[in-house]
Amino acid sequence: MHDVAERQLTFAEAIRESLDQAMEKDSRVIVIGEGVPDPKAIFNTTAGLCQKYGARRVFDMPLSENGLTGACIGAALSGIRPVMIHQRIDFALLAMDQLVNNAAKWHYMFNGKASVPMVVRMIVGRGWGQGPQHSQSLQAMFAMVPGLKVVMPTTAHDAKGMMIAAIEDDNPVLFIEHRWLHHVSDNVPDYYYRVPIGQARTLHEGSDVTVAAFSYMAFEALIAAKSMSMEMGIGLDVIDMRTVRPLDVESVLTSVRKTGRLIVADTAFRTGSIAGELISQVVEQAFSFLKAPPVRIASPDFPTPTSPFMAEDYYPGPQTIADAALDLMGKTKEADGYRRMSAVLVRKGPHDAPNREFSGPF
Amino acid sequence: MHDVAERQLTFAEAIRESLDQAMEKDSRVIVIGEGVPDPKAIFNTTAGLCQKYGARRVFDMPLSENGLTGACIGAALSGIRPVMIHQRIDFALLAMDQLVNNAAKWHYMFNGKASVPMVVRMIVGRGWGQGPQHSQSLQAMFAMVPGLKVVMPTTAHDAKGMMIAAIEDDNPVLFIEHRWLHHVSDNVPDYYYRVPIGQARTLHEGSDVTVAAFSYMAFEALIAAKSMSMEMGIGLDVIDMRTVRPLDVESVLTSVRKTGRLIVADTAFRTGSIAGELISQVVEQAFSFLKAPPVRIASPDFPTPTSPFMAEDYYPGPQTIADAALDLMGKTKEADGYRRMSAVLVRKGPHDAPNREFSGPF
Amino acid sequence: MHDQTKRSLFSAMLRIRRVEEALATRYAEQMMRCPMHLCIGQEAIAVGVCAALRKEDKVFSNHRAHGHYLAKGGDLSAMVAELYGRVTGCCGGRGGSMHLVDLDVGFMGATPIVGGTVPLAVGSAWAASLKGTPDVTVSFLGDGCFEEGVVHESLNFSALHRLPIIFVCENNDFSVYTRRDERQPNRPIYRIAEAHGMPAVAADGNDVEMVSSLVRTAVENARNGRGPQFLEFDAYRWREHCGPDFDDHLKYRSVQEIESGMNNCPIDRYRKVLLQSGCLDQQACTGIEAQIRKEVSAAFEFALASSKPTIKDAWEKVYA
Amino acid sequence: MHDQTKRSLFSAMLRIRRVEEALATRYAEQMMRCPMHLCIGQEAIAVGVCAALRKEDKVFSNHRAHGHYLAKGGDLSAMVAELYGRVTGCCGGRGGSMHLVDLDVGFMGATPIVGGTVPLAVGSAWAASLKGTPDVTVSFLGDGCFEEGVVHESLNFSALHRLPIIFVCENNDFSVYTRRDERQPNRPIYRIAEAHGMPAVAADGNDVEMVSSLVRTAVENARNGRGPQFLEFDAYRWREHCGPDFDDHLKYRSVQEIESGMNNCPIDRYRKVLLQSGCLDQQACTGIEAQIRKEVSAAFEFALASSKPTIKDAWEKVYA
Ligand SMILES: Cc1ncc(C[n+]2csc(CCOP(=O)(O)OP(=O)(O)O)c2C)c(N)n1
Ligand SMILES: Cc1ncc(C[n+]2csc(CCOP(=O)(O)OP(=O)(O)O)c2C)c(N)n1
Ligand SMILES: [Mg+2]
Ligand SMILES: [Mg+2]
Repeated sequence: MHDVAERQLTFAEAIRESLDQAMEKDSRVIVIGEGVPDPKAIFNTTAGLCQKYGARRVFDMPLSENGLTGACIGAALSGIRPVMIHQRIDFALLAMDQLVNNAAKWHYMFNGKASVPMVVRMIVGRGWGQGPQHSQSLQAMFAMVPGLKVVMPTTAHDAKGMMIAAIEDDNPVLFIEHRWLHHVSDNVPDYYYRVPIGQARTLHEGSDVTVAAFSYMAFEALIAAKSMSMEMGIGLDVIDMRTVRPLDVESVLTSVRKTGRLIVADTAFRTGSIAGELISQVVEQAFSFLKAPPVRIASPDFPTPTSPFMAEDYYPGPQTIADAALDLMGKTKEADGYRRMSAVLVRKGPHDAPNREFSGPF
Repeated sequence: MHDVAERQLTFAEAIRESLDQAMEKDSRVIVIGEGVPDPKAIFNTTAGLCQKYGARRVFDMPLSENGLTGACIGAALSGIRPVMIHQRIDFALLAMDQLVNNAAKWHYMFNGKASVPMVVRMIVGRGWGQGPQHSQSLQAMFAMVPGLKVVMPTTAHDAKGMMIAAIEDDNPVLFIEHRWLHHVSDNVPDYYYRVPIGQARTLHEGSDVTVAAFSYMAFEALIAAKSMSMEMGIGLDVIDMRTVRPLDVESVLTSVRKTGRLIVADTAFRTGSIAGELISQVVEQAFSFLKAPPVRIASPDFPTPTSPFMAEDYYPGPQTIADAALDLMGKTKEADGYRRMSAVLVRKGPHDAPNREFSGPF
Repeated sequence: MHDQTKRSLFSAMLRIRRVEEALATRYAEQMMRCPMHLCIGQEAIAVGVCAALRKEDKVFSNHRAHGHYLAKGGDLSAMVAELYGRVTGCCGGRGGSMHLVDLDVGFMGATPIVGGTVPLAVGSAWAASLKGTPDVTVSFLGDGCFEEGVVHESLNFSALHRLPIIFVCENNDFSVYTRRDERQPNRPIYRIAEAHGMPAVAADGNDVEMVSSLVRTAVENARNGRGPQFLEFDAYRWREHCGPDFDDHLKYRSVQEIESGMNNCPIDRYRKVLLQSGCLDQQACTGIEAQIRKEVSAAFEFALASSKPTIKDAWEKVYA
Repeated sequence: MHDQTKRSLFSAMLRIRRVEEALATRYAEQMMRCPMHLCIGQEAIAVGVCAALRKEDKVFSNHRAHGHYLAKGGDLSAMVAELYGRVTGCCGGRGGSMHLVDLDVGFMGATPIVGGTVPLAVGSAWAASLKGTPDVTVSFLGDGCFEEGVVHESLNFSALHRLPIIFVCENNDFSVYTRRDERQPNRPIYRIAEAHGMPAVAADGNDVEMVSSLVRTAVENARNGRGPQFLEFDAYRWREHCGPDFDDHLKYRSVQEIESGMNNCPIDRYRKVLLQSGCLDQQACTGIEAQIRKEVSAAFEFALASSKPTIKDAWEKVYA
């Protein structure tokens, strides 16, 4: 699908390799975060870095999210290129002031005299009772801020390439990782490469319905697309958005001009999600191509409950996407192949742990 | 237009009166914020309260936005009803953690056993070089959080009634005030009354184009509507949204079903604004009624520059709204009355100080 | 201290230990599907503190909440049911281990954002002072909290307004796997509180009587308008940061360290003292164990027999 | 201290005073359309501190930045042009008074969120330590900052890593119109820094030589790997918190207090000392005044002759 490379890495391994190669290439790159050099090494994404690059470049960090974000900004202004890590994106709420008031605006406020080349990795939790304070998908909150870039790669290939692009970028880039993608593997070249920020990518081609999806929802959409195509002969055009700011609306428009139908699938709470923003932009620009109102698929508008019995039906999945696509096409559940498809889509493992049935490659 | 009452108060006076009456009525209500009892009294909106209710109920506050938000939450859990004030909404970024992780979720997380009845007043700055860190319109950032309510009244009448409703509400209510509305007056009854949270209100009736507007943009839309109607015979249906969460989509849908054309005018940065959310919801539900793609009017996607020469064309105004409405109707600037209307709409005073030409009542 | 008081300090600690051991054992069944932070080894602080409180006094806690909840009198069955995600759980299943509450006994809530409940505790004390009630509030906080700005803001505000609050720092020297000296400069924690203008004491958190008597004084001070009080207690976390197991294999702390931590077991120490003084005998010990065992299995039975919520329940109570 | 050094301390203070007086006078013309916080009365701190720094050393400042900027060697014309919102302003007009920058002289930036630049200064010192350069960083912060959690986080991190930073607290007892005793408990500010594990000193901020010599020692310590240093200086803000005027009429502070504050004028005091010691005579004084006057009017002329940006410029440089 992309660079020919037979090597398979998981998303987590790809992240680790990207950090390793970026640190090797550029001695200004440092990595800091709570637990970075500890035995669990941020879900193994920082394993070995401290041993290799030393404690002066690979840091643990006090529990001071706002202060350390500020310190990273100050270091970035002074020629360092920090990669900061939050094990849960929810902790970054403590750092909103520094991210929004300083990181996003410094370059602008000071007329371009200085810039803030830093990456903030933020991991979105899910499953096993993460609960209300440990599983929010806050991308829209950051993506509304001019001056920030926000990426959410889905594949291991993109995780590596976008991490490298993010580290090389002279702006603050928020790098949001969905925890349930960490184990998914893909072809990942072993060399140093970039995947540009701001470009979506088609994961599955089809001419019936456009599914523009973010992060883990792109993974779910791909599963839906494969089954729909196989069992029902329906073609989903699955666009992995990859970047949340700037949004690659152009790619979605191109697809919508072909299909006339749009689903946007996001990992966040429905209201105020970036899905709404994307739908709005598409409608503003391709109104006349739409055969039906666009559909948004997202989490319901309440905090994530901990109990597995409540969380079970909390997250939309491939079936939700497939059903929405059928709806958009005016088809019913009586349609040919629907039962077969649903039988394939049904989750076999526990609903609150990552799906191991499909674990790549893309 | 509403309750018959000849008395005129400014928005700022109406806020003051609402606090006064709420404190009088309910001894659990307290007011706290940086500068609350100082000689400037938060743009005079807290004047005299400390004298009347004493230093045990009307507080100054250390510069500790997150900590004091937490303290207010804790007090609210314990039977106090705090009204907390930030002179600039930008400072509330420091309190995102407490607002999002605790205030918004406490009632939910603990299965409804406790609730957080608090109001957070946050003032949006504009003009006179407020600059990048003192003039953000962050409503969408809060409005995307389930568990929070967010209001943005436009008229003095609603400011009072919604403040009272907010104080009586058992949930955390963020009360966002646009600084440039503070001097605008309206008929404000002298008694204690509520304006319900979550209901929009029509400020001007028309059947050509729906303008759903937030806060100061509703004020601007009203000016546009009056001139358009007078000079061009074009009817704008101006809906003052009043509440940002929950959005009163129903009122907008009703209007759009009549006009078939929608403008959403917001005070925020364009991308990720609540305007996008509203457009998306309207499209999802009233697609077939729309004669043209909806239009969003908002601030450009860069921080607010300080220099008056740059800020001059930063903010959209009545002319922007009128032009968009014409566009939607397929009319050009050659249309009858356009020049007369534009002549009326042209700002006479300095662009970076509030418009004193129209100062109410609504 | 009365013998009866001593015995209840002892059995309260033992009860927490046995509850958590049972949780640890049954966690492997994967029916308690939520992160869980055990306080095994740190029981003396929870028990010593809560023994000095009245039922009306308030407690706020954090991710490591079981001990605080139980010591304050929280309903055991509702806690176990909460871990099993059942409707009878103290949060109806919405919270799991990291979110406990029992308002009937003044346990106001526990949440896992580090430092997150500290200002809420201050607000609770503030409310008491505004309302003129005699209640004090306790904020349990780990050594990690002193890196979070909000905690300093909380100390400042409570000292400024002389609020009736007692901050209880459980210093177990770790935040997850990171030792304190990688997160904080070499200075005592209690000095921070002192600098914020409140009396502060540091002591051994494995001595339940000492904990309790220091807290008793602090509570008296706080209740009598002498403002916030600060107590720092050393402690040792025996098991992994999060989860039911021991974690020697991770090697972030030495076996010697773990052993010496466990040798300082607050329960064993106190049992020995009480046996020696005759306040307790072997038979009484057996009785207490049996009694706890019964209570614990009843709680698990209750939990497992309770009904399961559905997504329908989850739609409720977003707003009050 | 050399006579020449003394004279430059004096004229640096006087220059800041005269610049700000000119700003205050011309502010009424409403052509500087941005909020402005004058440091009149507090000049000794800015000057004393920056005199102890090298050009390569870094400074971060806050909303009350004019003095820091000028003392560090910031370009006067670019500052005045910035207040007039012109393209030649140090931020091209994007910032106004509350956002100053002059990277050529190590003035890294000033912004108005209270405490907002403090962690950035720490990051700058961290960078120096990572890169192995000998630069130190100064963070200017007001008494209000000690209520902001992020400042404590900054103190903690810099002490932990022994970073080459000097925190300079300008304690003018006020945040806007609120006195410190309504915001902080009754305890000295420098003790907070001490508790965070760094040497801390409090002294009179109206004595420019004392300021400078204390800072000189602190800089030497910081530069030589002895970690962060903390200095608290008393000061008095003469004029209103924000804006060009005096504010006696607001009555939040007594006329006596204002008078005694003004009687302690760091410039008058120092002039007297220098005249007495013969380091300065009346003629030299006049010469300095004249020189400053010339420079100031040139700066205003430059600003007013500079071209005005437009919205087109505003679209640029959102991203690097
Ligand atoms: C704001 C925030 N940052 C990080 C975390 C992740 N985290 C959970 S518990 C914990 C350790 C806290 O250490 P301490 O306060 O000493 O409590 P202990 O676990 O030792 O009882 C951390 C870092 C969190 N929950 N919240
Ligand atoms: C986070 C934040 N809260 C509040 C304000 C409003 N504000 C601007 S300056 C100021 C006073 C700060 O006092 P201090 O730090 O002592 O500096 P001083 O003005 O006395 O020089 C305040 C409260 C702000 N700019 N930022
Ligand atoms: Mg700890
Ligand atoms: Mg001050």
